[in-house]
Amino acid sequence: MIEDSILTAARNLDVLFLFLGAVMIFSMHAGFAFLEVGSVRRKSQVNALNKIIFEWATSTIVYFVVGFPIAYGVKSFHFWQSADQLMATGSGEMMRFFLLLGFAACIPAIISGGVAERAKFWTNTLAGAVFVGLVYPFFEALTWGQIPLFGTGSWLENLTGYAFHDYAGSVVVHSMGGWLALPAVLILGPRRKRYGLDGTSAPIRVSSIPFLALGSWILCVGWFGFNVMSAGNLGGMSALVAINSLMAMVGGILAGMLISRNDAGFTHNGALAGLVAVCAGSDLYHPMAALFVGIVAGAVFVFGFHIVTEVLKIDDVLGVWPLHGLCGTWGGLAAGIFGQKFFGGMGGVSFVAQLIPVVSQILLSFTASALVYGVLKMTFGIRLTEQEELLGPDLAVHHVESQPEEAL
Amino acid sequence: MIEDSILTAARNLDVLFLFLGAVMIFSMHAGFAFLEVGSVRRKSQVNALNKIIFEWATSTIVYFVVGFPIAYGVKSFHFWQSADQLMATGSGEMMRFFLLLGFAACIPAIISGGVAERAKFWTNTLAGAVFVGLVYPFFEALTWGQIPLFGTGSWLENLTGYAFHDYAGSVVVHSMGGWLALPAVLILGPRRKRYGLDGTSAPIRVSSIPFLALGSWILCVGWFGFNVMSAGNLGGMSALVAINSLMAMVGGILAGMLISRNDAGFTHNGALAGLVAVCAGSDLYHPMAALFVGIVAGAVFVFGFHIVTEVLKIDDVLGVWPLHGLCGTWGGLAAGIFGQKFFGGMGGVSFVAQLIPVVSQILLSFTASALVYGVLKMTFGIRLTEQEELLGPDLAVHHVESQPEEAL
Amino acid sequence: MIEDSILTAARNLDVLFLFLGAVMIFSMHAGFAFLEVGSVRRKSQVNALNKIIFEWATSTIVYFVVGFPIAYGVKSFHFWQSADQLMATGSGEMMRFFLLLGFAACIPAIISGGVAERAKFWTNTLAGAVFVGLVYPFFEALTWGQIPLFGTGSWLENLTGYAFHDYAGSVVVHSMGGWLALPAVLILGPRRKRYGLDGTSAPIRVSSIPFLALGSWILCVGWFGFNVMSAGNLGGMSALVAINSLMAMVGGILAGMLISRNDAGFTHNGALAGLVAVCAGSDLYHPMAALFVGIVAGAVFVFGFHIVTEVLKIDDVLGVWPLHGLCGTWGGLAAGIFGQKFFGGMGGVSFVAQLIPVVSQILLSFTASALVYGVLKMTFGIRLTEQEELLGPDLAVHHVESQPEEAL
Amino acid sequence: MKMIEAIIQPDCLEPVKRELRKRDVSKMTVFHVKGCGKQMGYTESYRGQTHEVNLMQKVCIRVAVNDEFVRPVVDAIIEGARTGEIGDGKIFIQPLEECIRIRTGEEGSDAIG
Amino acid sequence: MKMIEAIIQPDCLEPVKRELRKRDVSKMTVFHVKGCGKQMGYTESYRGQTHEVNLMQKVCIRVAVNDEFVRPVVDAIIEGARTGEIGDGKIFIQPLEECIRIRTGEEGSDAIG
Amino acid sequence: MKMIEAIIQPDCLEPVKRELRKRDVSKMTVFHVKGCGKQMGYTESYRGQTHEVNLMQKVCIRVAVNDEFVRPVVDAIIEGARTGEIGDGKIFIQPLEECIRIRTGEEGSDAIG
Ligand SMILES: Nc1ncnc2c1ncn2[C@@H]1O[C@H](COP(=O)(O)OP(=O)(O)O)[C@@H](O)[C@H]1O
Ligand SMILES: Nc1ncnc2c1ncn2[C@@H]1O[C@H](COP(=O)(O)OP(=O)(O)O)[C@@H](O)[C@H]1O
Ligand SMILES: Nc1ncnc2c1ncn2[C@@H]1O[C@H](COP(=O)(O)OP(=O)(O)O)[C@@H](O)[C@H]1O
Repeated sequence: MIEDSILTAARNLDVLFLFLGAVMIFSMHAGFAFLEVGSVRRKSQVNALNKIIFEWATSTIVYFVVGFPIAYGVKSFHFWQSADQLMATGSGEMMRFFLLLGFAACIPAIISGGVAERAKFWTNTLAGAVFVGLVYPFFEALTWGQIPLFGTGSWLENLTGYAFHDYAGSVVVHSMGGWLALPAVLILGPRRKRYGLDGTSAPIRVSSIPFLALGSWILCVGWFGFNVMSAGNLGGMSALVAINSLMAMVGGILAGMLISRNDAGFTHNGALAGLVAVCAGSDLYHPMAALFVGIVAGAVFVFGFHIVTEVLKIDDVLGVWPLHGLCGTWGGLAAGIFGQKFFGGMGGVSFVAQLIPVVSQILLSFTASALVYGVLKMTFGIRLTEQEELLGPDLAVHHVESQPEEAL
Repeated sequence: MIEDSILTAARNLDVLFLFLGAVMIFSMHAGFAFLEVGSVRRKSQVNALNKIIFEWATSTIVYFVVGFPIAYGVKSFHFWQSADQLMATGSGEMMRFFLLLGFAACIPAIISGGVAERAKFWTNTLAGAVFVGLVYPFFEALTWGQIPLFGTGSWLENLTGYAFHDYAGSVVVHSMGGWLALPAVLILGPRRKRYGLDGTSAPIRVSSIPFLALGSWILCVGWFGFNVMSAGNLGGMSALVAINSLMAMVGGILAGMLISRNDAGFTHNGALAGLVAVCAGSDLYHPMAALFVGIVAGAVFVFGFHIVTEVLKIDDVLGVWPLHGLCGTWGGLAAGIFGQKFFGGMGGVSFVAQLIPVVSQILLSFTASALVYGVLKMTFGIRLTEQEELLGPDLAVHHVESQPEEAL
Repeated sequence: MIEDSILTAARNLDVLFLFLGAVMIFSMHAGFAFLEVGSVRRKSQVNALNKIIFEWATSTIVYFVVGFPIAYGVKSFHFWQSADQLMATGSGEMMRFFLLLGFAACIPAIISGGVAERAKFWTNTLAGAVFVGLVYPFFEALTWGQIPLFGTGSWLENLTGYAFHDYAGSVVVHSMGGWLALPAVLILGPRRKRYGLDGTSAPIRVSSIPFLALGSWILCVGWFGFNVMSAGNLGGMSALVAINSLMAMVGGILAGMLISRNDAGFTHNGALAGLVAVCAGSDLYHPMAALFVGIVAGAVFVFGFHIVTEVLKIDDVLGVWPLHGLCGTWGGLAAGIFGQKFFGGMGGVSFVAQLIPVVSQILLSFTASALVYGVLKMTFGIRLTEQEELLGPDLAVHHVESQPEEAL
Repeated sequence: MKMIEAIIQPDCLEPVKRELRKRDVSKMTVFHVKGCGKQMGYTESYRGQTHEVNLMQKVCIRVAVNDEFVRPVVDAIIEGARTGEIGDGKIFIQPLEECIRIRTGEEGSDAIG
Repeated sequence: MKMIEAIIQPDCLEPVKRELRKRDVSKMTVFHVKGCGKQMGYTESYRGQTHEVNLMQKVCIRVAVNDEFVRPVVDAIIEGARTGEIGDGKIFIQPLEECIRIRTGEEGSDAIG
Repeated sequence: MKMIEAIIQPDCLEPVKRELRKRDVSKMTVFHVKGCGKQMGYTESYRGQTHEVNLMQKVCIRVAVNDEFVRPVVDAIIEGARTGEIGDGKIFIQPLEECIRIRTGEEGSDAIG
């Protein structure tokens, strides 16, 4: 009897644990929203807000109906079961859905920052839904889910002796988000007047550092839920994950600030770069290694952003490809290096077992996005008209300015 | 011994559980504040902020001294006990007080949005205190507390076979808040120049969509504590509540956005409409039913707001009557419909057992508020002078503008 | 076996408990940032943001490498252990580090508000690092750590019969922060034109009440983690701490609002004053005593701020000395009074056992800060040039305005 | 040509625009200003420190017109902005020597409309 | 009648208002502007991209006066706004042909005060 | 002396400043305005209530110059601000009777530069 009640309590605790993680991750989406609000022009702020909240809604529906079943099958949690059946068998599973939805919904939230200020609202939402419903869950299934290609007990583990290790989604979530964004940004083209006809770069100033910083802070705080609650249950919780997340974030801040010589945008995004990179191996690293991984991520972001927007002249507004794509990729590979015992890590990883899935993911994401955005471009169109862009998406699409009272 | 330590641990866990809920609900009040900051004119922003934080303070005192005892009696928790007695017997009870205070304090926070920009600060605070101290706890006592009228083992249960089911306060908190606000808004009358003498409507533009959205996000995140921690203890926690809250919120977002054709105000308030409506039956619905309840709530809000402010010409600034009053009422009734097994729900509810308390609450709230605001109007006055309103409550009452540095 | 799994579960729960506290305290630093953003001029907003996040990063490194070992020794947690050793023995200890880092990092965050708008970025960061690495941990060691001077089983306990009681750091954290800030503010001198040559006071208007209020709300919410999770483990958690924190906060709000006649700055800082003061004895007071402690703290802040900035003509921008220094000191002493059984408290404290450490801390902090800022002034310089200050630190140091798009 | 400048209550911008449109004037430049006139100011205080503030929120409209349009524009502004209360504002008329349309380079009366 | 316009340092608005009041001038219109003059600008950079910015925050005061008030107003502004440092600003005086009080319809010198 | 005022597209401020600098004009005052001209407005709606808005974001540049500088300044503005699209804006030239440098008290043409 007492054993029973202990078991129930343990189950409840796991549900609570997942719940706290799910809510923390949900809160991060407010962070995505404000990071974008601050990083775009004032005429695109409402668009950022509406986009993030609405894509959360569409992601919920799509991931519930299609995505989650693709990734994990329909064994324990079908939505055609009645409520009492769901409660009887699927309590933990439902909460896990909520947590994992928070991951999945990052995909459109990441892309959003890249295509900001000029993408058509509805076709971009549609693209996001396709990714959350099909592309992301497919790779999720390969890594954490029901298709035994990269995860524990998979083909890769048989091949290399080690499964692909992506504890909290450097690759599955962030790298994928970034690499899905890249083709979108390329196909859309830069914002009006972002680059001159002669190729000169005319940077567009952001609207608000405080909102940008608010977004970054919300993301940083929620991220601890993202990483630590990735354990999936209280028993699996690891203090190391928390400390390593902290260290990598700190590394990203230091690098972002110092390399950019006090740039507020790079500093606050540097924190995120560190966190993106640490996800994969946060349960493996020695804290000092995590710090290093974060520092490198901060540097990757600063230089990456410069190269992307100034050298390659790709108008990735928030720098989501360097931030999530490159730092996520770096994080996936870093787990295979600094996760090794040689670097004071926990071991159980190999570089090759990281490299193969990382590269596969890049190919998959790039192709899928090129396809989806390509088709959408040819059919409905993916870009606001010149006139709409000039007016700004806030007025053109949402019929309101971000500070309506100020309008004369 | 081990059993003892397990029991202690379980008790501690319940206290932690309540604590997390209490803090999440407390944080929602920041959400109320910023929702109002964004939805009023700039000259009323400071007033919104001061009002919400100060009414939290007065609510704490009043609910501690009068309200909580009215609702739940003074058995386990008197404030004239010494600290060690409180600790010995009332640990859980104290934390429950904190959580339930968060509910109670929603009442003035809801009203605040309706009477914004023109209500006298002090008389409005006084009215709020009366509601938190007497009116709300009375209905709370009927439903969850010591007066056996609607709750488990009550007259109503004897009558209809089912107790009134209001899991997280669609009716007790939100509907009551909304219906208390309505007479206040009516008695106050519209803001200066809101409607022309000939009855034309001259909508007043809101100050800031980002602050409005920030408020909405804070509310949404905290709301998961509001609903899930309504369980009262870890053992009672239900994953279904979390998922249903999610689904209803999503339904509200979808409806708010699609019906209003991308209006940012309706979208971000739509999320809240869904959450208001789902509270009552969040532990009963099938997730798909919760989605539907949320969609309807979103629609109720959009159309309700239009009818109230444009057709009925009631200047309910934030639309708190449609948002909390109508959606709360809808939620109370919906629990009696979609909570049934027929709709895949958990059952144990009847429409009649919902209808009677819902209607009683409306009558109670409307009368109480008409009385309180009526008496206040005749005695101290409830409205700023014309000159004060023109200047704005920030300067007239709080002697400062929201951006003092900008002032010339 | 079952006992084992229970023990493991209990350990995990304690780690979770610390984690939740650590994250809540971490989130408070966003609160520090926005409180300062709102309370300075627009030309110093970016500086506030960069300062807080960067000092969090430097504090992490310094406290990890030097501070934490000074305070608690290197028994269970050395950073030269490998990750698996850390996991095996130091899981709880690592998380405790995260939580206590949140405390330590308050030191520069507090000072930041005093020296705002004119301190040199780099030397101020350096000073902060010295405090977090050496001064703070030293006093921490005396009170909670490895040097048996004030804590349980210490010289002081032998002397007076009671150990120094500072449950959540009114003295160790806040008073120290405030008293470290005072010499810095004095040595820096007031902002340009803050006081006329003839001694007239020309108050400088703050930029944004909404951001100030946002900062205050974030701090208030996180503070419940700060106080409640100071327990260190789930078993030690006390509902009384939560209620007393609530009550003192409410007291501070009431006093701040009523004494200042509706001043938004005093009201929102009053909440913080109450929370600063309650930390020390939050586990001891009767709720009504906590309310009183909070009311006094609110009053101390309002009058203290006036005296400091208007009478003594010390340009403490956010009033951190009255807020953290004076209210923290008051809190330390109040624990020795209202913690007594005579006032309905839990007892186990004496006024003398509070007074000695409180005074020692003041002497230590004041001297240390005078020394550090004195030396820095004579070497690298601690103040922006006149020209830089005129331009504002945002442009002079961080090369960007807080709303870059607005710049013409 | 004249440059007509009016300082009006923010609330009155809509009616003024409407009246102008009625008279076929649709070109104008508008911005927020603070004004100080007969209308009383107020006292501001923050953290116990008092400022006397006597600047009220106003809107400034500038319309460049050919001479024959001066009267209609002034009438339109008065029509739209007069509430009879203190603070209604002022209209200022200044000489305008030249007006050039940037897009085409047109000058003078042709450019104005 | 003249329209006097002064571009001054934001800090100097209070003293200028005080000096004007001393000379019985209390009507004015004020707004924020950015100015570029002898005063050096600064370099701004965000995410590694540099802008040269040479516009400093200034305040613009406009006072419409009858001719006999021109001197006192100019004096008041100089008194209040002169710090002797670069960036103190300029005063511009333009002709004003007509002034109308919207509330009463008064015109000319009567309307100005 | 003349006061030259130009209402231009916000995007064009940089090029205009560049052109002005080429012609040795570096003093100016700039502020945000909203303008309504040939350029179409748009419809705004919030919570179902529609406003017609026809004011577009513009920037106003004011440059006080001695007479011989009028042509170069006008040219510079046209050079920098002309895109050929509707909404490019206008230049207005008004007489300027006096200009005083606050710092030194200099008056007239000397003060302007
Ligand atoms: N002489 C003036 N010079 C500049 N602006 C003026 C002058 N007189 C009035 N104004 C502007 O007009 C606004 C309204 O003036 P006020 O005297 O309050 O209105 P009324 O004339 O209806 O009493 C003022 O706030 C100010 O901006
Ligand atoms: N010729 C001009 N045209 C327009 N505005 C001017 C002109 N000269 C100066 N200003 C305005 O006056 C402000 C102060 O001018 P500045 O030359 O810096 O001051 P000072 O004359 O004291 O050196 C400038 O920032 C600008 O706004
Ligand atoms: N008669 C006028 N009076 C005042 N401002 C004007 C006038 N005509 C144009 N403007 C200003 O110039 C801006 C551009 O005018 P617009 O007619 O749109 O450009 P274009 O002449 O190139 O078609 C307008 O938005 C307005 O601010």
